[in-house]
Amino acid sequence: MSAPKGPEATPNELMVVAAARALEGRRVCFVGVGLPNIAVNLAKRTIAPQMELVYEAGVFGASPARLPLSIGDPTIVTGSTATVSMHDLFGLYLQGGRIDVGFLGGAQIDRFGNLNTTVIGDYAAPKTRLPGSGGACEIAINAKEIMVIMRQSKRSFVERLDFRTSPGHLDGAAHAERVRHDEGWLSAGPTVVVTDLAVYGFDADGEMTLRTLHPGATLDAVRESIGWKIRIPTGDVPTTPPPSAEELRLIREELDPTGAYV
Amino acid sequence: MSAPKGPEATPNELMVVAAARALEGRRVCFVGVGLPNIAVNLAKRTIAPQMELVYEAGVFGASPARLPLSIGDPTIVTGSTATVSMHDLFGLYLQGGRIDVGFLGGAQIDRFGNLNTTVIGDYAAPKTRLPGSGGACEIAINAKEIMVIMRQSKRSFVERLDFRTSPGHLDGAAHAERVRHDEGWLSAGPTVVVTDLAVYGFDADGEMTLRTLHPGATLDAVRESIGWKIRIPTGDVPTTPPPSAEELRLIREELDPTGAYV
Amino acid sequence: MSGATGSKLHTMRDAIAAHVHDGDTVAIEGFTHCISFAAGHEIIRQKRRNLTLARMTPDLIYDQMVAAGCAKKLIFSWLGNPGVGSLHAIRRRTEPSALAPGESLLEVEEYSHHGMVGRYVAGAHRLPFYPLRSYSESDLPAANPLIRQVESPYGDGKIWAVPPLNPDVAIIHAQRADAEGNVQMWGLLGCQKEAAFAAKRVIAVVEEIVPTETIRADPNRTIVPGLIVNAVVHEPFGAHPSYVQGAYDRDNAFYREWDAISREAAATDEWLREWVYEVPDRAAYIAKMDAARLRALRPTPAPSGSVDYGDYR
Amino acid sequence: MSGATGSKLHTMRDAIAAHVHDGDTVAIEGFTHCISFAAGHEIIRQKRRNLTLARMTPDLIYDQMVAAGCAKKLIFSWLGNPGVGSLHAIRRRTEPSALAPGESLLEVEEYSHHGMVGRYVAGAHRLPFYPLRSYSESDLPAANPLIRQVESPYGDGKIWAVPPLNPDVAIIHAQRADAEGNVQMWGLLGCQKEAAFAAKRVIAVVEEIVPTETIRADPNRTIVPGLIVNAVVHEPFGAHPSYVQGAYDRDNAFYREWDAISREAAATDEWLREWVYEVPDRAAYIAKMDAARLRALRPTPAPSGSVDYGDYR
Repeated sequence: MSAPKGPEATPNELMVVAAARALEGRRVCFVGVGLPNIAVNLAKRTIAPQMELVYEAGVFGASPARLPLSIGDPTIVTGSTATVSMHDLFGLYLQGGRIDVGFLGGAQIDRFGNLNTTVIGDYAAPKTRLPGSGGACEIAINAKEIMVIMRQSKRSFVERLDFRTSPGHLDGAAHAERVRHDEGWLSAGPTVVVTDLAVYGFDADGEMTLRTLHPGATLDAVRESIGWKIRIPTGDVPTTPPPSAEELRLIREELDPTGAYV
Repeated sequence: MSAPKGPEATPNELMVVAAARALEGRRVCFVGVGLPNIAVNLAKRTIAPQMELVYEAGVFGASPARLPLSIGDPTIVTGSTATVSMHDLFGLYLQGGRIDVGFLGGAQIDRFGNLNTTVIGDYAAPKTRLPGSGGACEIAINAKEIMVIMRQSKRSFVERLDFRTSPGHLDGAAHAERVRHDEGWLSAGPTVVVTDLAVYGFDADGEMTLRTLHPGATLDAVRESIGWKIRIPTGDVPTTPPPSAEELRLIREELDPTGAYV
Repeated sequence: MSGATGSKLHTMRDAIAAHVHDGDTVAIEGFTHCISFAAGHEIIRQKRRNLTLARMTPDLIYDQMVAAGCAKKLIFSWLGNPGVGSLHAIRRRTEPSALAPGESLLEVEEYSHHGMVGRYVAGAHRLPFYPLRSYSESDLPAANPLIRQVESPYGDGKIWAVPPLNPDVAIIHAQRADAEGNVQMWGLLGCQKEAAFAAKRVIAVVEEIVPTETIRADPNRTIVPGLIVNAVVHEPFGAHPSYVQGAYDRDNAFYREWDAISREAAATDEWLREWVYEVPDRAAYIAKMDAARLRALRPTPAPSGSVDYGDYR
Repeated sequence: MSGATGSKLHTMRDAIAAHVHDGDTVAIEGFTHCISFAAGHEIIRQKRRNLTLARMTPDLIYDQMVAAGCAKKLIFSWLGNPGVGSLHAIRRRTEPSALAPGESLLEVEEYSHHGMVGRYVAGAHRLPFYPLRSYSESDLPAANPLIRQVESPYGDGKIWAVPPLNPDVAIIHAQRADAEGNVQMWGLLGCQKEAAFAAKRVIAVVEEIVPTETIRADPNRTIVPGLIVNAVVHEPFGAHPSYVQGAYDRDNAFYREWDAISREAAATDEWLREWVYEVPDRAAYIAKMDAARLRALRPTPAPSGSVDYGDYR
């Protein structure tokens, strides 16, 4: 492959590429709106060509001919293997246990991967009214694995959520394990968080832990943009492998030619 | 109309014609297998052309080009207005309250119109194993009105059912009213029973009462083929109006040309 | 042998006048696809007030109706401009700091997507509740006390439940219907069928009126029977800026433009004046639109192909 | 951009050998329409034993499988020969007075139609129960203690419930699929979709294998995705004497003939010998049938017509 033709990869491009690569080996992916949409479509064009894209709007096995702006775009229907009612999509496919991985984002995440997409401030009199759950709450519970993609900052990576819309590892792995068992969750919870600075995993306690730093990002930048003392493994932190020329070309020329998202 | 070309109407023909006429003014009819199927198709060709035929197999607005043997015949699908899953048919159409009248039959009926289609004898060790409920139990509860068509005999019109598959007026109108209200039934219960000898209605107590005697039938024949003391109004019992030439022609030439059913 | 019961064709003006009343619970459904903006605009023009507006995704149409003062309450599961960002007019009625003098906060009643679907399903199936696996360890049940738990009768614990939703009127858009209101739809089905069956009254808005024979040639394509439809409105392009699969594309540019327009109450009012109040109907709206913009939304054909039902006689 | 994962095409012999085991709960579904007699006959030939056979309407196929000794239990909602009368082989195993020496009664677990549909729906949606309005004041709950009541969490009383049914294997017949197992069907849909999603393994039997492009040209026609299908069997005429909408008619004459054949155990055994055991596969069954009888079952065409999905790029 030739070198990227454009400028160096931007933080958003690093985020999208790292998220796409996290999907390696996954078969059935529930696609969210925005950055997850680009990441999943990039993965299908690179390391996960066999992956089936599921859109909550009611499409299984989508082959979008263009990048859809919304998750209800007509291009996800034409040429798909199955277009179904939302009752079937949420009941048979998601709750029925057919989804390997769901991608979520949010306005706030805590150290255990719990997510807030509902309000900033008090629920009854919010400072900021956010979109709410959509399918996120049930994706968090019924997809076998959750990946999170969001930009990090002290406003978004917080010690305490203003509202827990979608459960992650709750107050830690022990609590989460008990609830998952008692309430029949399919989800093993969040496994990966990809940001504009780094990739995180979750340790045995269910707490977020730094895995790799994106090229150009520093530990100081990571620490300064997280509202709790983030766990960092001892020793050298590996660098996230940089995007290939082909990945950047796909993002810049095919998936987001107008630069609207990335 | 000219006089019927064939022989005099048979008891079965009288039964089918009387049942068809009982449908006058009804809009949406749930069609059962066998004699109800013929009665409903006759009604649609005569006094109820606007009637929508609903088949539990999943068809709304059927226009069968031939008389279907089973209620799942391909002729009920082709040219229908909607063909749907059985989940939709039983959930949205029947339980959702869209059915005006359901036709039922049975091996046994009691004075309150309760029906048995499950077993003769003990349930665990039956003398005769009958087909069971099919959709009858929920039709009896969710169709707004029930009509019954069955041949009468002391074996079928019984003092006490061996098994109550589908509820009618229970132990009488007072009991039935209370249960209908408490459990949210849509059904007003059975209103008409058509046999090979007569047409019955139900009085204010919810008990079956003779309405009209078919031409040629006698009160003695009626009494001798019912296992309880049937209520007969004082005074002259009217005669069921005889079939028209056109009704007989439709049965004999169009609906049942081989005489398989009637 | 047709079950024809006569035409239910009406103008949008007459359909809204007859079936949408002040104080009603209204569900204009359609998930991204087939949203009847034409009906929403007519409700604004007819100045309906105190409506409870139910939709999974309120989308621009409820942002416009809220801005126009039609609503007192929202029932929803995702409150945003899909692919773009916020619904600013609704935010101005849900965030106390943004509230204009004299305005009150909208009531909100929120669920997840599966919960909203389940509410319509329960309403349509006449069930007292719909059970689902969601909400566990979420703050949503605390925020909405109508999200409750139900005990399984099989000894395997509790599951979450939502109550039935039975709108006074459901308004659905689709590709085609016959004059009796037998509606056929393809592409994203959303919960058009469930909302229609759950509602007390149904207005079906379609791109095309077809002969009953067209419907009856493919009965598995029917999502809603004429039996439950009160009015059929023939309104080509009636879903714009939403879309109709095979007929026109989503006008994504407008969804982005609305983000700018709706950030200020004055610009929002001005848009409503120009594109809703001073436009008598959808035909005039289309005539007012840039013809090249409209043309650019037409896709090239992608035929489904035909299947054989067989003629059995 | 296809999600192709390779062919799942197998012979019926291999599909049954791999996916149907002694003691399994098996659902060969299809309401009158699209009943896989080919699969049932292969199960008989492979001498599976102690099966729990689930079907809304056991129909002739389970009468034949019971006569052949495959079954220990039936789960059903209507036990008859539709339009004709009784299933005599099953009656001989459910009425003590008719039981042959050495034979035992079949276990029976019975519901109503809506109850059976609900059992598959609960299984497919991973729900602990399915609520429905039926059974009230019927003796069915006394006969089947798995029919229970559940309390609504909204203070409006109790409603009836059935438990989920998750067969070990569901076998569905349909008009067409691609080699990956994306199945399309039209006409009576029965509960093919729900049974397939509820099952641990799925065998899809179809009249025609089509290119993936044919499936993708009409995605709303897909009832079951390849994702949940373990084996695809190409078996033209595999539903006879049941039927396939648009392909062939129900062989009503055979349904009547079976009434006479099945009244005597010896005649039943003789029929099984001639038409199942001594026939290696469905192709041989068809070759053995009267060609004129087959031809008479073909309907004249009744095309659905094509709709436009639009090409959006």
